[in-house]
Amino acid sequence: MTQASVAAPVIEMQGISITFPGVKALDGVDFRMFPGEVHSLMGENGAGKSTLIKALTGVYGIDAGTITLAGEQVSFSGPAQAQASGISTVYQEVNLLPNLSVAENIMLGREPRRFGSIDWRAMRRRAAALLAGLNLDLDPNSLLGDHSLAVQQLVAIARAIDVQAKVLILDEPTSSLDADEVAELFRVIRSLKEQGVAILFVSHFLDQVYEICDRLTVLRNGSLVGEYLVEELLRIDLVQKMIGKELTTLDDLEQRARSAVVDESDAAIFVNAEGLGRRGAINPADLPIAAGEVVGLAGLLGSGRTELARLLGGIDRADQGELAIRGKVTKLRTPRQAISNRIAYSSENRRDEGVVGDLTVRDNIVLALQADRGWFRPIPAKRRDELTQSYIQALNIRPGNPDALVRNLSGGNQQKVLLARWLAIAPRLLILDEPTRGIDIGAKAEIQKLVFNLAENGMSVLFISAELEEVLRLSHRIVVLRDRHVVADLENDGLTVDSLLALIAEGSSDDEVPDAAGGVPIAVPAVPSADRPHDPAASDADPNPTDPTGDPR
Amino acid sequence: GGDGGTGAAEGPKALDELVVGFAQVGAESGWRTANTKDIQASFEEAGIELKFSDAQQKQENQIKAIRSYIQQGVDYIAFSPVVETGWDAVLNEAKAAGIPVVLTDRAVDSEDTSLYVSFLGSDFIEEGKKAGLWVLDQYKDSTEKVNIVQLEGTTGAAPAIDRAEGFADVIRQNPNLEVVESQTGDFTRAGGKQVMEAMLKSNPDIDLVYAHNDDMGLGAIEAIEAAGLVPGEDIKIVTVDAVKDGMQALADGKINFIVECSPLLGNQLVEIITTLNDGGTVEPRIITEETTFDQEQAIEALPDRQY
Amino acid sequence: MSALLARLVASRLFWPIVMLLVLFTINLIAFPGFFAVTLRDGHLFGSLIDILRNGAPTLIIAVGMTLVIATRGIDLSVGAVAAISGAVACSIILGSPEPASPATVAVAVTVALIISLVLGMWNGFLVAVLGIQPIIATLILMTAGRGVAMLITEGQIITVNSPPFKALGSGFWFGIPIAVIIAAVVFGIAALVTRRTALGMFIESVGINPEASRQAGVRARGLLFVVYTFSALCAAIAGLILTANTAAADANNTGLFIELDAILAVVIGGTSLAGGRYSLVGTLVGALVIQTLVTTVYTVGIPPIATMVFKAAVVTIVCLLQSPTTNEALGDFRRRLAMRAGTGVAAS
Amino acid sequence: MTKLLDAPERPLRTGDPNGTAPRAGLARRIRNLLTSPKYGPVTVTAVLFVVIFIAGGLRYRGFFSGQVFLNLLVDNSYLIVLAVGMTFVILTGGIDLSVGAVVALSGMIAASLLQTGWSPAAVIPLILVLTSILGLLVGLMIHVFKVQPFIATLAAMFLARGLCYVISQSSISITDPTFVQLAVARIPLGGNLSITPSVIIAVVVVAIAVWVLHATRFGRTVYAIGGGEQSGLLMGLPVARTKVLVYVISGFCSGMAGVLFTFYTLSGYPLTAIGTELDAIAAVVIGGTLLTGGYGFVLGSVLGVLVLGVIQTIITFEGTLSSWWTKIFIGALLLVFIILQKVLTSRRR
Ligand SMILES: Nc1ncnc2c1ncn2[C@@H]1O[C@H](COP(=O)(O)OP(=O)(O)OP(=O)(O)O)[C@@H](O)[C@H]1O
Ligand SMILES: Nc1ncnc2c1ncn2[C@@H]1O[C@H](COP(=O)(O)OP(=O)(O)OP(=O)(O)O)[C@@H](O)[C@H]1O
Ligand SMILES: [Mg+2]
Ligand SMILES: [Mg+2]
Repeated sequence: MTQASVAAPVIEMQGISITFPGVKALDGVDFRMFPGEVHSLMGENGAGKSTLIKALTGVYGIDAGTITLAGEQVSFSGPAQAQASGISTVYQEVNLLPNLSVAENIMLGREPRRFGSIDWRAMRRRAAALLAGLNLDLDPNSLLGDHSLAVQQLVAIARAIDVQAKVLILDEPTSSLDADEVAELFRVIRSLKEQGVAILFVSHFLDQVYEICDRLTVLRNGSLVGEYLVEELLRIDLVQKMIGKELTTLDDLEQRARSAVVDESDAAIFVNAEGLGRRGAINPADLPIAAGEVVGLAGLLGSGRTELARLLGGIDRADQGELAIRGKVTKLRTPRQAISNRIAYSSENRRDEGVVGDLTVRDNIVLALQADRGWFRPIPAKRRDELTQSYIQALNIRPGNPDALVRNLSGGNQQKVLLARWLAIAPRLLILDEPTRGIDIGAKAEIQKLVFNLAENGMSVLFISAELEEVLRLSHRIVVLRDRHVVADLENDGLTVDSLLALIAEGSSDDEVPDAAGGVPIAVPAVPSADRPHDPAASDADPNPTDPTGDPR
Repeated sequence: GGDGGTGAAEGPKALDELVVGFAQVGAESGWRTANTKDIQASFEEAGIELKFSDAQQKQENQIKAIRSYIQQGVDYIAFSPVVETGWDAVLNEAKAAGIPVVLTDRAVDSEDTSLYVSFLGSDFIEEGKKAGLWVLDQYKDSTEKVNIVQLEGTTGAAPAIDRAEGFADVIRQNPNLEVVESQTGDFTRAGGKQVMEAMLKSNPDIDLVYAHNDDMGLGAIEAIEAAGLVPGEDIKIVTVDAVKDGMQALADGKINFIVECSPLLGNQLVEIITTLNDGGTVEPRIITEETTFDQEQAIEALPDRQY
Repeated sequence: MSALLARLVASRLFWPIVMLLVLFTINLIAFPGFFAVTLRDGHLFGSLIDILRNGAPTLIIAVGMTLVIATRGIDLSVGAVAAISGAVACSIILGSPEPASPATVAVAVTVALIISLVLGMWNGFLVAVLGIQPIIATLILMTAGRGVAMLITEGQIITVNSPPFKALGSGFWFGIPIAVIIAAVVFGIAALVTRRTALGMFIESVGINPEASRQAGVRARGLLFVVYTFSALCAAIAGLILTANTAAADANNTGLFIELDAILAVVIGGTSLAGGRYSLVGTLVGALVIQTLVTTVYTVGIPPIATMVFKAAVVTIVCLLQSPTTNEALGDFRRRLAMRAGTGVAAS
Repeated sequence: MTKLLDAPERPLRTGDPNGTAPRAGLARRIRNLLTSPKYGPVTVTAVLFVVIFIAGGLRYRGFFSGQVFLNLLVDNSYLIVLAVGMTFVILTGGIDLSVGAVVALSGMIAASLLQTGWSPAAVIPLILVLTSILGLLVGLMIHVFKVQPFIATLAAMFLARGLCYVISQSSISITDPTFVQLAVARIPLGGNLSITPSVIIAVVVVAIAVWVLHATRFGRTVYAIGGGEQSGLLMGLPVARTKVLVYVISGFCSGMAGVLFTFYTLSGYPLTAIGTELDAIAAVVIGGTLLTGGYGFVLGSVLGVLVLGVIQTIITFEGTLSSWWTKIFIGALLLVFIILQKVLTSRRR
């Protein structure tokens, strides 16, 4: 063992068990953390990571086991108590208050006071300083709800690091963050670590775990697999321990993606946005997407990726430009219209705009399909069950009970249910806004494979992810946004993360022009599609694939 | 009230220059609506401007309205108080502003009787007594026990309390007469029907129903008929009010006796106000002219019944 | 056997049903003939029948209310709509030369129902299109609607002499009160239409997460329109029954405070006011509890002053028993029961 | 990845989504104010109130006077206090239907105790304590047993109303000199204008409420619960205590309003203040507080009360509306208000 184990652990949990109706979420799990270390909790979706954290901070009562904090046995009745004892937590779903200002969200519960009244000026000053510490230039007076999910995540982090805590817990804090923000966060984490804070960092990004963590604990199916030093554990072994079998799909996928650049033609263009924009949200943008093409959207946080995607998905109405679907100019006024044009938009905000928490897995999966059919033509019960079952298997949704309420699923599994809903309508264009957010590595590979297979079967995909590697791996073409402008439209041919990053961040330093082939930044218009080679197969593809899942197995 | 009161200090005004503010309880029953209509019509006929406001059964609204009349500088204020109590403050304001007040239909319990000049309305206890007297007379030869059920008005309302009291006072004279059950029917037909239904179940042997208003009596008729009995014969019915529907039922023999409680106060009110305007005095208590009806009288009165 | 009992205890309807039985027992003690149902003149008679008949309007309104509440809404205007429909029907019947002809009654009922559709669409418009909060949107019609009803009757009680109309409230059909048949039909249609089609799922989905539902292509707006319109229609039907019951339209009192009873019925039946999952059967039980309560008060001769307290007690008891906190405390007991039966409690 | 760590500092553009220029035009600033979920509705209400008041002044003789405005306060001081309590509850996303009945109950308690010779100095605190305890019970029922606020407070409403009848079935006069004095006393403001002691009490209550909501942790927690109870809980805020306390405050305010109401009517009457809870809710909503909680101001609710008051004043000044037209008119004015508020503030997104 290393020098860290010489010191006494600041947190020690032993034999923790928690049972939910029908699910044994944790089964005799041991867990410990030392001062001054960054510890990672690893495991697939639904392995019990968030549950363990909530057990520690008193959100859930434990059925069995003991928790000691700095040598003393504790039993918190709620997060407030845990916080008072020096455990500061950012929970998985961003849990902040959209109706209050950014400053308040950071300082709530420990507002500076003068003469018994809250000192608003001091509070704003303090909040601004904290945000600056994360290199976030944000008006502390603005309403939190006006900001994108990523910013909210950063605000939650700012709130957590403000407390002089012994233990800092971050449950998937980076799921919506860009590389830059992650870097900022890591800088902060390192400095906290030096001050002796124990940090628990949960993430499905192996790179990040390997970059920042000293030690990790692996959970599988609510049981402890083991505790390891990061530097002694190979990635491949880690993955194996998490999923309990070997994973090969990713490399395989990468090979195929690189080799199979889709050929397009005008005839096969499925949707074509020309000058599509919405005042105050996204500037007019051109975006052609061919059938069978995977287009990646890259950009910084707040660059307008989501806004553009929402216009294509009919969530917001465009007030400029036009959109042609299969060559026919169409105005999308409602999501419903988009759906009947076989365009599906899967929101990045799965809790508020995605899943319907109190409905069952089955109802959630068939919801969009049923909505498209109208209420008076119900899907026969048998077909509904088949559909649900097939997606539960295809996406490995756990627990695999169609009658479970989605609210009770783990974050990653909720995301899969959402994905299943959209696949069920057999879309011609699937817009995935951060679909792999909070998804474990195995499932991520499955989803990527799925996207790939679907594209091969003629479905177009617009793919948005904060993880550039993923965008690069999947996309045939990458569209770069900056400040709500489309600034480049590139074939994914020889692009690398670095060259893409340079493109994205351009404007702050002009001399770092990317050198990648085809990566020359183009002012606004897209690459003329006529230049692309023609692929007859794409236009011949069945316009209405009956099995949209493309059978990923 | 007090010394009878005199009109506005400046001497008589022309009638078309007078402004009278009237704060009505609300429009909670047909009786009340008839009352409102009659008052409005009488003032129109007399050529006096009437400011009318509906308090929707809320005392606070009525106080607000009276206060607003004071603010508007009307010459007289008339109102039917929602409830007896709690008028001293606002009536004092009216007095301070020199505006005479007339009460209609319902009294206030103010000790300071100088706060209003007159109270015009029925005597509810007397109504109860009239009903009781008829019952007493009907069963004067009866040796058996007479089971009476009472359908009360809204709990706590002055007419409900007084009509019960007057009735009880009178029937006490004959020990055979007994009120076996008494339950509120809220002055409504539906309430009367539902209460009567239940009473018929738990008291199989009812001889007479005394309802505090016609509407509850009409509801009771429905319930009695539904139970396969004949109202007016198997079970006798006495009610108060004499609205048109009640009179019709009386004429048809379904109700046996009705004590009148007239809503037609308009002319008497106008009279009070013109008297005051001319500098005259009025009685502090003016009782509405009222009568009682049995079947023949009802048939006779029905054709020119206005409400 | 005990497994069955355990399942029953776990059901949301357990406590409301227990409460209903308790009320029945109280009645039985006060009035031994309580359960007797006799056939008289080919009609069913008895306290239970009375409860069903008098409870029919509340049940009908509660059915509409259930769907409104499931979408996270509330409809305070039902009482006013009931008054309007009664007023419209009665004034048409009164104004016609042949008040006793079934055709007149049919016209009157149809017009009343059509007007209620308009009123419901008005509520739907305020809620769905203008996005006004349901409690306020329907408060407007609650206030103004009663005014409209009084405008129609000019504040008087309109009595009609029309046997076919009266039959709606106090008539019988094959021995069963017509009001009960109407309630059963409304209930059946609502259950069938929402559960046999996808409507129920959409309603719940919109109630749970409106934005997610919109993005999934559910036409939330249209749905709200339908639900509020249906609620108004239910209110109008109830209004007709209430009016027919006494053969008189009383704009002031028809359906007064019935919205509270309907909401109580819905909640006692286990549907959350926060929207989402609903249970029509629960609403049925809830409505029966309320009506039995009222009947009990009359039958047992509980002094009217105590009625309110009595109602408060029943509501409180049912809600406390249904509460998750109580459930947890009872969890142990239930687990032991299940264990003895040798089968685990199925996850619910 | 590592290369990124020393990437140049890059200020993020995440501030105002409209990219407000340093000197935004007046029109834009007005639009931003109106469309803010926080300030929009209350601004619109204020403007509409002024418009209505001026319109009334133009139409009716004697309307446009200071005393007519002050009478709005005099006549509605109890409603203002009620609305204050209701604002707390609604801000947390709850609702309190019991307030009207509690007002009646307070009046009954006051009247009956004063009748038996209790001193006002004992009666008033007793009422405030009792109604606060009732609020506490309701709060516990809502928090511990997860009973929905609508139902818990409905039960409390029935209970309070029932207790009124238990105390007495008819109205009881108050003749206690202190109460009478407080009821008839007028505080001159000069120039023929005057207010009552009740107005002062109401204003004090409002001032304290504004301070509590704006400048104390408790107040901010109230907003937090409205924004998301679960989030507040996970942020470590004292959700349980705050949620219960909010109903205690509402109970206290109802008791206080009940006392003011007895000053107003000098009597206790079991049937009084029926439906007043709806007036209070309407005032709060008109004042710009969202029923779902999280947004709103106490001063907005005061404005809401004034709006309801001015609607009523207009109706009495009109003086020709029959009972039913009165109802229709109130409904219509409410509608106009809500719709204007909605239309003016709905340019967002
Ligand atoms: N409130 C709840 N009720 C019932 N089951 C629950 C509840 N919360 C979690 N579970 C179940 O417990 C298990 C563990 O969930 P948890 O959220 O801890 O997973 P996780 O490891 O954090 O996964 P992810 O990576 O997807 O966030 C899952 O099977 C989940 O369905
Ligand atoms: N609800 C909102 N109201 C106003 N502005 C918003 C809202 N949501 C986002 N914005 C702003 O719109 C801009 C574009 O945001 P968008 O969500 O499209 O960014 P993105 O590129 O998808 O990045 P990410 O999703 O990573 O935040 C940002 O400046 C953001 O702050
Ligand atoms: Mg998790
Ligand atoms: Mg985004």
